Amino acid sequence: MSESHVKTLELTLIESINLALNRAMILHPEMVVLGEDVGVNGGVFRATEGLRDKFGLKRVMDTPLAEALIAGITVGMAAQGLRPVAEIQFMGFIFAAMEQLATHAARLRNRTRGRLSCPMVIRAPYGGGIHAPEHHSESTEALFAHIPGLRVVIPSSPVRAYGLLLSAIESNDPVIFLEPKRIYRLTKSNVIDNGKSLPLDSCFILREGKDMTLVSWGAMITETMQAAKILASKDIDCEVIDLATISPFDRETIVHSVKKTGRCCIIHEASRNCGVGAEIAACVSEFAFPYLKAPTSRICGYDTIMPYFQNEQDYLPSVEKIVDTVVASYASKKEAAYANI
Amino acid sequence: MSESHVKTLELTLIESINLALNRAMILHPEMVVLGEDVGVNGGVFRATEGLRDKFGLKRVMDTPLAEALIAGITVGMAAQGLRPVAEIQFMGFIFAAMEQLATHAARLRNRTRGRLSCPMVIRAPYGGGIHAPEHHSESTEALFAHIPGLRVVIPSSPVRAYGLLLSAIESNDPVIFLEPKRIYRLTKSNVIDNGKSLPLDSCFILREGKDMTLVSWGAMITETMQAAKILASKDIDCEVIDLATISPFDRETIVHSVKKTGRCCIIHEASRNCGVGAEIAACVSEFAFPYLKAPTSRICGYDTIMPYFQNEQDYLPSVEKIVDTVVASYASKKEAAYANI
Amino acid sequence: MTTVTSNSINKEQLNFSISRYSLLNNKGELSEELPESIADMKQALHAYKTMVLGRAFDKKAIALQRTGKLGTYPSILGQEAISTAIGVALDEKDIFAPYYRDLTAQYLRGVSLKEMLLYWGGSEQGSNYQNCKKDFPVCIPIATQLSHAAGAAISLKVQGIHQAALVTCGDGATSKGDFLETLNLAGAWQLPLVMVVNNNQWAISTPRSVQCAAQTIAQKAIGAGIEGVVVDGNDYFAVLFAIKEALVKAYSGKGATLIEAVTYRLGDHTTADDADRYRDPKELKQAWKNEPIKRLQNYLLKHNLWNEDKERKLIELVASEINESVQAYLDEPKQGPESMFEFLYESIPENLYDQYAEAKYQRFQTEIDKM
Amino acid sequence: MTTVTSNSINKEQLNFSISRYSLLNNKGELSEELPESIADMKQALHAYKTMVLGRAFDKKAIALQRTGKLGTYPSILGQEAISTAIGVALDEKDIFAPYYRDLTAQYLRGVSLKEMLLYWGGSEQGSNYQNCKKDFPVCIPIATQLSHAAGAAISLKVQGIHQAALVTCGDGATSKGDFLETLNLAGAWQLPLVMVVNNNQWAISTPRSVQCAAQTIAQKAIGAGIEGVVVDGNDYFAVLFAIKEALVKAYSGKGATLIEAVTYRLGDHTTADDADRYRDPKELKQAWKNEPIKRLQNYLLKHNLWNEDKERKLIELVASEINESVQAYLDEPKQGPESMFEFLYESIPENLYDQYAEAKYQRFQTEIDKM
Ligand SMILES: Cc1ncc(C[n+]2csc(CCOP(=O)(O)OP(=O)(O)O)c2C)c(N)n1
Ligand SMILES: Cc1ncc(C[n+]2csc(CCOP(=O)(O)OP(=O)(O)O)c2C)c(N)n1
Ligand SMILES: [Mg+2]
Ligand SMILES: [Mg+2]
Repeated sequence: MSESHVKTLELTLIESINLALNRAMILHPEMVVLGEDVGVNGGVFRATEGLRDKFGLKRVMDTPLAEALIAGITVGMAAQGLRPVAEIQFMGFIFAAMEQLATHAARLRNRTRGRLSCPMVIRAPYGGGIHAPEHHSESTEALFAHIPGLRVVIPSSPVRAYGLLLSAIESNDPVIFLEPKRIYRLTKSNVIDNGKSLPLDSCFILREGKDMTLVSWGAMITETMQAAKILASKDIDCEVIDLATISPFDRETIVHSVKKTGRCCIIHEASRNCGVGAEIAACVSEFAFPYLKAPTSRICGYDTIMPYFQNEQDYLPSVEKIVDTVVASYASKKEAAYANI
Repeated sequence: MSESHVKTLELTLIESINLALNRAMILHPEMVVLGEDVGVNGGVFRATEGLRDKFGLKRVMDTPLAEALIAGITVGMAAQGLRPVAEIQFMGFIFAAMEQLATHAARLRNRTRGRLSCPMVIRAPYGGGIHAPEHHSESTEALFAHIPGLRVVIPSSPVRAYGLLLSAIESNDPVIFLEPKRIYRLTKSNVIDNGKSLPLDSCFILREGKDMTLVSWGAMITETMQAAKILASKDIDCEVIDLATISPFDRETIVHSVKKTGRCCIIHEASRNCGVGAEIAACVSEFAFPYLKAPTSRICGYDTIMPYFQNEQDYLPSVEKIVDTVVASYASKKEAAYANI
Repeated sequence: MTTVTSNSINKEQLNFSISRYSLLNNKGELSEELPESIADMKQALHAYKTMVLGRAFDKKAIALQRTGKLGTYPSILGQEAISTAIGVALDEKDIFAPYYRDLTAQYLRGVSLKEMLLYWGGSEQGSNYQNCKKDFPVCIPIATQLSHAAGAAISLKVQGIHQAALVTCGDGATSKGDFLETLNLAGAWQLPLVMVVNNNQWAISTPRSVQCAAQTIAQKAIGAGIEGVVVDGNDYFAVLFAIKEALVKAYSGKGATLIEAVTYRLGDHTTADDADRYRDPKELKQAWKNEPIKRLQNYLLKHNLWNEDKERKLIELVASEINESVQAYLDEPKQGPESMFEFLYESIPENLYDQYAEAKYQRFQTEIDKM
Repeated sequence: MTTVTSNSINKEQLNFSISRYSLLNNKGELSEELPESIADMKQALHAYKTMVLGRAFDKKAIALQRTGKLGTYPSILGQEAISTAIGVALDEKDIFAPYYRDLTAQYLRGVSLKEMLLYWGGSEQGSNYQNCKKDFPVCIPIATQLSHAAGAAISLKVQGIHQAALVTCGDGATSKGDFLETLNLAGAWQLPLVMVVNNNQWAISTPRSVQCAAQTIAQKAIGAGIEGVVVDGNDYFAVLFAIKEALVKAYSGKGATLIEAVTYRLGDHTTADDADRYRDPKELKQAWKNEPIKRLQNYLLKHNLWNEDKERKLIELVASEINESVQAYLDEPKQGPESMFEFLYESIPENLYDQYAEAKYQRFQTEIDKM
């Protein structure tokens, strides 16, 4: 693309998703978009708005209401020359697609020793905070992260959404691309429509710091950054890492950071038990143990069902909770341990 | 039951499952059994053998081939006065049932504020090592452990299989009961058919020790116990804990043990990334940090797809690997850390 | 089974059929006399009143949503006859598994308007029905309620109870595996189950034609070996008749029925939707002509069972019942954070105690702040 | 559409049909002349030979399993005609999505016996087909292959390629949501897709009657608005004709077909099964009378296209091909542990390097030990 055609636009996260889809449709003639209501309606969040008019019926397909089918035909198309990008309307409805994703999307390459593969993306809005009915506020990224063969990616800003969605589409591996709907329209930032993708094996250091490593992703990056600011005013200098590629993840950068700060705190919206935070905490303990000055803590959604919206704020980790936990963790001394060694 | 009727039998794990099902059918007239081939055929592993003859067509139902349906009708039956125990033929085929399990079984009680509930059990053989075709060797307990509202239980001996299955059936919560098929017929032990259930919130200390806590479950308990024996001969005295109730789990006993030994190693067959081992490692780090003399290590299946059976032994953690890891971990000094504190 | 020649070889034809009918036209005229089973005029009047109430509540709910006092709400506009007929037809001891456009059926089953407001207002308390304790709550994951109803029907059968389970879903739902798995089981096990499809022509923006190439949805019953029926879903009497027949069949152990009730969604999919983006306004205008309430009203007027005066009074009564319910809903205190833990398991597992305590403390903090 | 009176009100009947046919009886006699499209006798001979090979391979595979040289294996005994007709009918450029009883179709597509042995012998190498690179591998999770084939058909349609996708499954598979979701889509999108059901009367121990109350499986097509056909699955010519018609229809953009091929599973479900536990031996004995190979042989003998001498030679040739393949399979070295990582992602992610290295080291250790 000639540089003169590159436009810079001030966009929300959802608009940058739309922009990336547009760009990818141009770059990849084999790409198709499919899902419930993605055509004329442009998706219930408008992620696919305008695509049908621009690229036609054959490349933008409204499917029947059947998530297992959507995932299954996506696998079939991906194996046979197309590059499908399917939308699951809400992550809470992705369960019916699990069999296809776990037993086929994740495995076709391995099963055929590379003969067939699944260059496909499953996009789904995820997470709470938008006052939606039941099942519209889930964060179950850990379920997909535990399935070898899948990639799980979550952007946390318009710029990263653009670059990561492009790379997800370009990847020849199946990617579960989860969009934090709470921040779909929260802020705008400048996105350069240059078709450049971001790496799928790196996390992003959003703020450098020396006292404590905060690892988060998705919408919780907002609260995490706010907390980091407040903590700075309390003389706790936090390094904030956006995990972004949830699986496979960039262990090295995190471990490196914790080796520097000696402390780590993971913040995510999903339930704590067997969440992705557990994996990071376990890795930190395995790979940075001698450097740890305090136990790694996790600030997560409770191990409960995401409540209906009257109570969803009670469930979601707050800035205050992050600040309090970090302060407590920072104050905790390691000395207690010495006696027992 | 009068004590005079209590029989003691020498049984394999699968036989004790069958015994528990028989006993529970007698104890609970509202209990029914359903699944693919559970009737005349008695299940492909014979877990339900004889039940149909004894309890009739109405209480032992062969279903059509549809896992989502099996889970869905199980929810419906459980909500309306029955106590269904459904079999999913192999855990690799449970994915189609995920939507019903995650969005309904786990939630019906919470959703109706206790008005309706799901006293149900989903039984499934799981794990590798029996030379089976693809999808017949999965260990995906972590996926269910991450879903609040479900209970996940895994027995590792005939006696515990009997007692835990009874308690799973008696529980008014939905229980995913995973049976380690590799040890279905490995050994026999004395099972007392007294109808007594085991608690669903306790792990089992299978061996006491002072140097290192080994946490495992399911079939891997076999290798873990063998390793503990070898390690004892190398003067490393291991405490072996069978997690058994995978979620919610008995954190206290584990943390207590690690506080005593100062070291923890978790052994499981499932892939490492976001596996249940990560949760335990994270908890150990959170709750026993000052007592830790070495990083908590995890000995797991690789983060790959369970290979076809020619290579399954390459995937499964071996006794040797457990021994080597524990020895290395035991030798690792904490001193390195001091410099950085 | 006739033998005909097609292409170059002899093929035997296997024939199947479903039935279709309506009774009441837009003018309120019957095509034939009402069968006795549905000729009770007190019942018809009650149904009419319920439909009027349903529509008024619907309007109010949308208004509440627009002013931030309710969450996303799915309008039942134009589809009142189906759900009302269900509510009228069902026996108290039958088990109902509704979908999210079953306001009037649920109301007739005893779910209070306040409970419904609580539900759409984001509180789990809304599904803790006080008056129909065994009915299933509203089901959000499309089509998954069908197998619950089948489970309920199995439960009845196993326990030897001669009642039925009735379940509803939309036309879009018929594309999802659960619908067909359940249909198939209903046939194979001859379940006392009635499946009613509200075919309102749309699944959000997806028209009926995109869901399925079959002429009718009812014909899916053929593949399961059960009876399929198409009725005019804006014809209260036809729907009621179909459901009553299906229930009688179920009670007597003769198995399941699939009923397709053809109607039209006159509103947006939900308050979060804007149907103008995808729907031809002409189609909408046309559809208004067939709407069910006016039609039943015409019938009642024609038979001197109703008049303007009664209508005026009804509207007043309805308004006051709705207003009272809205007030009760708005007055209902929000549940405490600890409620997240209290219905999760039968009792709170030990390793959740610390989180539970934290949530309780959270509540305490909020209350302190309020002081 | 006729109008009949049922119960107390007038109901219009909507009628639908599917067709059923057979051509060849057990004695090898045709009920009518073979249509031109399938009258090629060279092809029929080739099909016969393939079926004989299939049955011999099947026997060998079971023997290998019994002696610990193969894993669980699903016998195709008695079902050879269906899969063979598929292999004969398909064009090289069509896309085939098989299930696990498609030995002969896969063989005709170019999958080698060695590859099949590797597959059932527990090696992923068995699905790395050298000769039909776009075909899907055998699919284990029941019915999930159907939507892959639909995806392939969409891919053909989007790319404007006038070929078809063909997919198979068993009778049990037709109860699973995927089957019906795919069938429905095939109709709605008029896909170039042929769905062939091997109705062998059993799903492990579950008889056809427990799966579904419908008279035929083919009638499930009615609910999706597509054509449904029942053929005698032990009649090679009938199956071939049905598939060829369906393919021509698909090539010309006229949509999908569901073909139910009625046969009988003469063996156990797999080598892990014991059908004596649940199957009436009389039923089995009866079913043997209809088996497909003898039937086609009778036809060929009757038309002097085959004789005892040729049969003897064929059996020898087949045995030697099978033995060679078995040897090649047994000689194939086991993959190294590191192979687990090599096809997982397009390239090995950085955070798996340590595990990959460990697996490589594991291999090294094993090789050292072998020295
Ligand atoms: C499994 C699942 N997928 C997607 C959705 C999102 N969704 C809610 S309603 C709806 C359309 C339903 O259409 P239909 O079944 O015709 O019912 P209607 O709303 O028209 O009454 C969709 C796609 C959902 N709730 N559940
Ligand atoms: C989703 C799923 N559930 C269960 C199984 C276990 N299983 C393997 S074959 C089979 C029966 C299949 O019957 P059918 O579809 O009639 O095919 P057939 O084996 O008779 O050819 C079952 C239940 C499976 N492979 N996949
Ligand atoms: Mg609809
Ligand atoms: Mg079969």
